[in-house]
Amino acid sequence: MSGYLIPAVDGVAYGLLMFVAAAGLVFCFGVADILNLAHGTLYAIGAYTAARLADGGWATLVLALAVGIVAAAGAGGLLAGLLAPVGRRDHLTQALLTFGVALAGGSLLVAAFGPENLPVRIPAAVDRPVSLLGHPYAAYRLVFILVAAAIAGLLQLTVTRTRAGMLIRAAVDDAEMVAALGVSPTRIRVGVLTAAGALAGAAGVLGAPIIGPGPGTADVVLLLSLVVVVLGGLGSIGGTLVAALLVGEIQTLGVALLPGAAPFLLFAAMAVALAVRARGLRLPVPRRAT
Amino acid sequence: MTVSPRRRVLGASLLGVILVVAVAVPWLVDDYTTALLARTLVLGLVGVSVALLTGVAGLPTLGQTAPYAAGAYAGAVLAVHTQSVGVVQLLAGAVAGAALAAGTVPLVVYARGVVVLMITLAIGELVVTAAGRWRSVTGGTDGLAGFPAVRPLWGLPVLDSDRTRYLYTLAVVVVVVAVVLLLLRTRAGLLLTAARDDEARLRASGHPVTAYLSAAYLAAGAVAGVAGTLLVTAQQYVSPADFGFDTSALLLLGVVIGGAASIRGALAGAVLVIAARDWLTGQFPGSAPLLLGALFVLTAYLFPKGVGTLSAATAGLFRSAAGRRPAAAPSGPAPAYRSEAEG
Amino acid sequence: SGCAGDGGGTGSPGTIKIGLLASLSGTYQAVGTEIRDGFQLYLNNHDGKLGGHKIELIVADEGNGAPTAVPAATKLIKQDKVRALTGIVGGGSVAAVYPVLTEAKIPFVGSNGRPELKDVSRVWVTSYLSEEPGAAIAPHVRDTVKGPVYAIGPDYQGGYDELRGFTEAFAKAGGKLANPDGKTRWTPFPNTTNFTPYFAQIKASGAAAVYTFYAGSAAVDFVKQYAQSEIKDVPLYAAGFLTEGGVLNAQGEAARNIYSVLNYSPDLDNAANRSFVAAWKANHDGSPTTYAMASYDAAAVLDKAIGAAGADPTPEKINKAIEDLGQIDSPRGTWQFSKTTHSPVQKWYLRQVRQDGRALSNTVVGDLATIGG
Amino acid sequence: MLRISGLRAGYGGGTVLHDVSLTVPAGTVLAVVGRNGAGKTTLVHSVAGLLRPSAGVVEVCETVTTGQPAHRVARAGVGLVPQGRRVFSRLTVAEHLRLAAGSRPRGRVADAARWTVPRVLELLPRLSARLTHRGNQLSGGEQQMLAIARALLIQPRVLLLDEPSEGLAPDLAARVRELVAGLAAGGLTVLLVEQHLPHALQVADRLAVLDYGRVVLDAPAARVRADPTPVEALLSVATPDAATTPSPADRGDAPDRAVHH
Amino acid sequence: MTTDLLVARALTRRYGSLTAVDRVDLRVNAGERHALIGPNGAGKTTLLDLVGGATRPDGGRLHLAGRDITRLGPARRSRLGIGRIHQRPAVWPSLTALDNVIVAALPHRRVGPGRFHSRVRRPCLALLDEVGLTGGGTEAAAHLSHGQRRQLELAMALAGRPRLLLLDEPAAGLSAVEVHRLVDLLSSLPRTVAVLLVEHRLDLVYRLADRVTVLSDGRPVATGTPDEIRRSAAVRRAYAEAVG
Ligand SMILES: Nc1ncnc2c1ncn2[C@@H]1O[C@H](COP(=O)(O)OP(=O)(O)OP(=O)(O)O)[C@@H](O)[C@H]1O
Ligand SMILES: Nc1ncnc2c1ncn2[C@@H]1O[C@H](COP(=O)(O)OP(=O)(O)OP(=O)(O)O)[C@@H](O)[C@H]1O
Ligand SMILES: [Mg+2]
Ligand SMILES: [Mg+2]
Repeated sequence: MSGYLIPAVDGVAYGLLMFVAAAGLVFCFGVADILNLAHGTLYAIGAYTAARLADGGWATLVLALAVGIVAAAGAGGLLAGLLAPVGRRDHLTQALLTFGVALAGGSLLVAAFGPENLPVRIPAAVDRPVSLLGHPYAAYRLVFILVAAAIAGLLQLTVTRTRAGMLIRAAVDDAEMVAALGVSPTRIRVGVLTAAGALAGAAGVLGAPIIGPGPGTADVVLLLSLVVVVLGGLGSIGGTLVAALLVGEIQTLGVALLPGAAPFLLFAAMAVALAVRARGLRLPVPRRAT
Repeated sequence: MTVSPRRRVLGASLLGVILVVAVAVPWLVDDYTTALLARTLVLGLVGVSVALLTGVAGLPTLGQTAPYAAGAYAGAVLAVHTQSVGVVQLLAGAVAGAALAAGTVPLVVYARGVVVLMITLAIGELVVTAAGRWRSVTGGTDGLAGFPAVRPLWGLPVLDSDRTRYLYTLAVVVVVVAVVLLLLRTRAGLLLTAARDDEARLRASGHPVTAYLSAAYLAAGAVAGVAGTLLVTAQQYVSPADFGFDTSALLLLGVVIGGAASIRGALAGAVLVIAARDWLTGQFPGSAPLLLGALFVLTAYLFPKGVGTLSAATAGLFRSAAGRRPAAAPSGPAPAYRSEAEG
Repeated sequence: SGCAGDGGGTGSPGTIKIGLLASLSGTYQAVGTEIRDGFQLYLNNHDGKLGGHKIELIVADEGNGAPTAVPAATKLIKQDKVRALTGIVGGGSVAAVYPVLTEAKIPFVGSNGRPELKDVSRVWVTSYLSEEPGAAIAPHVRDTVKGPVYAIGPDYQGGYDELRGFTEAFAKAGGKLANPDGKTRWTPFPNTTNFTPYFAQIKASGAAAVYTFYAGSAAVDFVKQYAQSEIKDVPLYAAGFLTEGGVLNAQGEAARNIYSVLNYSPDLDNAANRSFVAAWKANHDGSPTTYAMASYDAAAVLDKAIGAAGADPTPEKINKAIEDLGQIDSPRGTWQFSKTTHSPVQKWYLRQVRQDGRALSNTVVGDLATIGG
Repeated sequence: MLRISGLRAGYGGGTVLHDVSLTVPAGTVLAVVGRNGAGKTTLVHSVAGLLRPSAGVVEVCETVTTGQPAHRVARAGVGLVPQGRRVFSRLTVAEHLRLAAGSRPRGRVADAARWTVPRVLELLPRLSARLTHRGNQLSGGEQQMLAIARALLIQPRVLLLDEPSEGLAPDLAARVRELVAGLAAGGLTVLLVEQHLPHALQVADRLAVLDYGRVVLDAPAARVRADPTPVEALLSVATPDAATTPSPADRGDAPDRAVHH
Repeated sequence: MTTDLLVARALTRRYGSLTAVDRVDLRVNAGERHALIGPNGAGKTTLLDLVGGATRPDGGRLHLAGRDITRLGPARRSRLGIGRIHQRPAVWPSLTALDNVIVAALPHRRVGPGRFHSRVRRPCLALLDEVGLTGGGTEAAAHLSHGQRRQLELAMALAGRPRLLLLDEPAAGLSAVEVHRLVDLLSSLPRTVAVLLVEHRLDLVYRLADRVTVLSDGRPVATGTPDEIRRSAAVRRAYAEAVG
């Protein structure tokens, strides 16, 4: 029994890490409905920053966090600039553009930082195992319990309570009518992508010790984030948190319980969960054209 | 459905020219290019099946690699063990692709938009994983090679050169695409377009929409299956890497670039993207991703029309997945759908 | 003879085209660049000549695997009309390129991947067969570890081969696996980024040591997580790639003390290696890896073979000459091609990650068996 | 005030509006009537900046707004109640109101004339019972009320109303007409699209008839009220070169049957 | 009893704590013109949704010509003869107007390919004419104005040759001529078609309807002939309350 304890706890920590990694995508895709396939690349910017700047001290970690956030936010803003001149703003066009940026940006990052996985040094205080109910457990992973809670709370508040949050949701429904209220939809989009970049950059810096910078980082982060965001029901932050925890447990506890099925677990669970939910929504005919 | 006769004549003659050039190509270029083109055509055919779902039926897919793989392995197994006749292999591929689609229909047809994208992605990944582990049939991740040469029909000579393999591929692709186009000119195309536009309205008019979507999904599966079998012939080798996520992503983007609620656009787009990737990899070793990425960004600007046609049509569906109303056309007000799904 | 232009393409008289295919983008870019640089280093050290002929090296990008490798190889063979092909990181890519090679009857002197193939008459590799590292270290593990050993590896062909080599030889040597069902535990590849659930299983199995094979970022994740897990004190044995090249740098402290088996280590004490390492360090940061070394050797093989193939080295003649090569003097020590598998019969070394000056590095701590073929 | 001169606009190459010139002085209501597809919505959208006209000038309170994006036009003081409501489906009624009330248009509004959320809710009490409903959970009429409330709360100086009474119950529609008249009396400039001629005449100071994208009549409402026949004729008789909407077969007895009740 | 086409018994639909349609009993006879009026938010559209199958009831039963259709989906109901236009016109924007009508007609007219032109296409063109959209219907529906879309949807509903036509505010947004045409069209419908009409233009309601049901807060407060309804104090109260 206790053999499953550590995986179960780890599932939580890993799930929260994924939520943090996905936060930027939760914001721009889930909430603001802008499909950003360069999300993983924004994360990688943060992660590379951490590899370059953090040297094992707290000060440099904070510095890395600041620089990573600014750099990724800048990249997010740039992305918004790239998206702006395109007439149609549907998901497939966004996918085309942002995927192109991700491809090109990925090679630029590799050109700048080399094709190797880079080491990331964190303060010794957290870079060690701590005893968790008698089992040694990587202390740094527990950090994500706090970070995820902070990000989830912040996002939820922003989206539901602030004027900016209302504007973002309104722009998803009808950008023209938002404009008719005197707010420029372009500015909303730039704001969203910049904020999403900042979130991704922060996640990249903090997540670097676990999902470290390397040529494959962007893809891994993007894929897991997409899974989490879509499974979370697109837009609900609570739902995304639950989805992240679910994916975390599937990847740890599920693997521990059904090791033989491990390669199939995540995607099988995802396909079935999404299909069941879609069917559940569809049968009583969800949409009504009044 | 209404095209002026003059445009029709123009279109037909353009098509004729393209066909003539396509047939003449292997005599104009070297073997490398011929082999490349054959492979590219195959992927173009998968692109057609992607467009059939994404553009026409409004089910954006990242999972057509699944029936594609099924068709490929069906063809490969036949080729290795018993059958070297092309049509038999193609038929087997079509059946295998459709069968795989049939097995996954309930997962796909109730979902919409991005959710479909993720479900099909999962299906594709599961099939690739399974293919990598089912070594006795698929040869595992190292793949299968060394197939006896194919003969298109009983009594015809075997295809043992790049040129003949290309021509065979071309012939099959042309036939399949023609069949798809003809089918879409019937009411089927009309119904799928309507389903994509507003399926609740289609239901309210008495149409069994789910059945239509299932049929489209099966048909697309069969087309991808045929393409899979062709891949075995054109490439002489299959491995799970042929059906990976990169392939699905490139095909989807190719279809987007092609601007393809139109099948022909999708074929062109997919062919373009794959050819660009292969060509760039060959010409600029190491910089291909950078250039390809830049190419994607550029096409979005240079061909807003191509990208736009499909986007306009699918935008609505993408949104309806989350119970949102379709994007408002710049002019007219669009309906504000209510949704219980959100409640 | 009258067929000078036959396989020669359009190069200037006497120039020979050689194709090198390696991952210059994507996941395996690090390995791919090492392979390219190793070959280039040999060329640079030999005036750009192999066997007395000026060489035009045409490099193509293998990308992430078969789908990109095939068109790139097809270009090298059918358009550039190279006389021999070298490189290729992935076993899957080799398998995919193989039909094109066979059709064109071009010899292939690979420097890394090597899948199972039916007919290897034109296929040579200077690296090793995937089973060999495990087979080489198994008797040693059997002798030093007091208790059962847990075998774990990635769920793809390379993983199967690597781990099979170990488990079969280990069983033959009388060893016992700690895995509950006696079978290797496979982890999904490349999707596994979190290994902690497996560590819990290893803990539960009561293993006295672990044997594994990972490469690239999975190797980084595995080692870093291992070092903070509840089995951090269980000795870890691995095929050398776990701590080879750049991954060791990324693993840092976490890799300390890991044992690995490989056919090469930069600190090997022989003349060929000293000059190879020196030349390498003149152009690159850090030490050469086994990938670079194998590619360097591939160039050496071609050098000798082209030299032996006469004034007009056709692909056919080059292939024949490789067959007759005999001993090759290499940074890893001398080795020769096996007559049956066309891969090296070579010596294997036991290495441990230890402090070397300021950095950690793989230090040879003993010789293992000479096997191969 | 609102001045439109020589306006030409259309979609994707096709021209819908031809040389439309209209002036609405501050404190008055211009009612625009015209058959389906005549171009009324196109006109409203061109003024609001949702559609870029290909020629002509739109002037709002002495500022030229032609070609400006919609949010600039809105900030210049133009409020819009669009045809088809277009409320935000994921925002609750309360959020709609807060969002609109929080926008900062240029120019000052006297406090007495200021629209506040309580004042709007007093005008449209039905909405206060639906504050927590999202836009897509409202009935058609409720959505219409919300669209009106939203436009009022940005404190417009020029109000564009595209069939604001569509879907409203009769007494509520009457109340909206009172509101419009009251707003104009308070100095607002109102452009009202209204299909139902008697209703349009109730509140309008001037009446314009749009037909096939041209202003075919622009007259003081009082004159039309005195003799509606020419307008009624215009509204039912189609021009012969009709492309999409030719004349009905039964035009003879149309007007009075259709408009009286 | 045999003339009952549609019978709703205790039909109920709740949205959270709000009961939009509250135990409504409703009978529509074959060929009857039955109007449904009431203040905004009374539940009229919800009731039409329940009849058309777009939403499922939380309680009550629904019979069409004696057959229990409570559990059937909208497609089945349509094929049983329920046609509908929506409060917000719902058309297929990327199809031409004519194709919209053809698609709406298809499930109701099974014809071989050879007869398609005469059996489907031509009647559909005629329908477009009848509702006032001419020019061959070659315009994409996306390019139609609001009112034109409403006309188009009416043609689509008629193309299904329904036994029961559900009309949700068909006159809203129509100009004077079009309203007139609509009235003519509806009065000229054969008596094999029953109509359940939701409309705020009471002049039209009184002209067209055989019977009127008044809904308020989800409850039917009165049913009767137009004359009875016009005089009813309850009706006036229901409307007055809505205005507050
Ligand atoms: N998005 C569009 N693309 C192309 N043509 C359009 C578009 N929207 C409207 N039209 C055309 O422009 C003309 C005017 O449309 P508009 O919506 O302005 O009419 P309207 O007077 O508001 O009609 P209604 O009373 O029905 O609302 C119509 O003929 C219509 O077909
Ligand atoms: N999806 C929903 N979720 C919550 N409440 C809803 C939903 N749909 C409708 N309602 C509520 O149910 C009530 C009845 O709505 P319905 O659309 O049936 O009214 P209606 O009689 O058609 O009004 P109108 O004349 O304004 O169109 C309204 O108060 C509305 O707010
Ligand atoms: Mg209009
Ligand atoms: Mg209603």
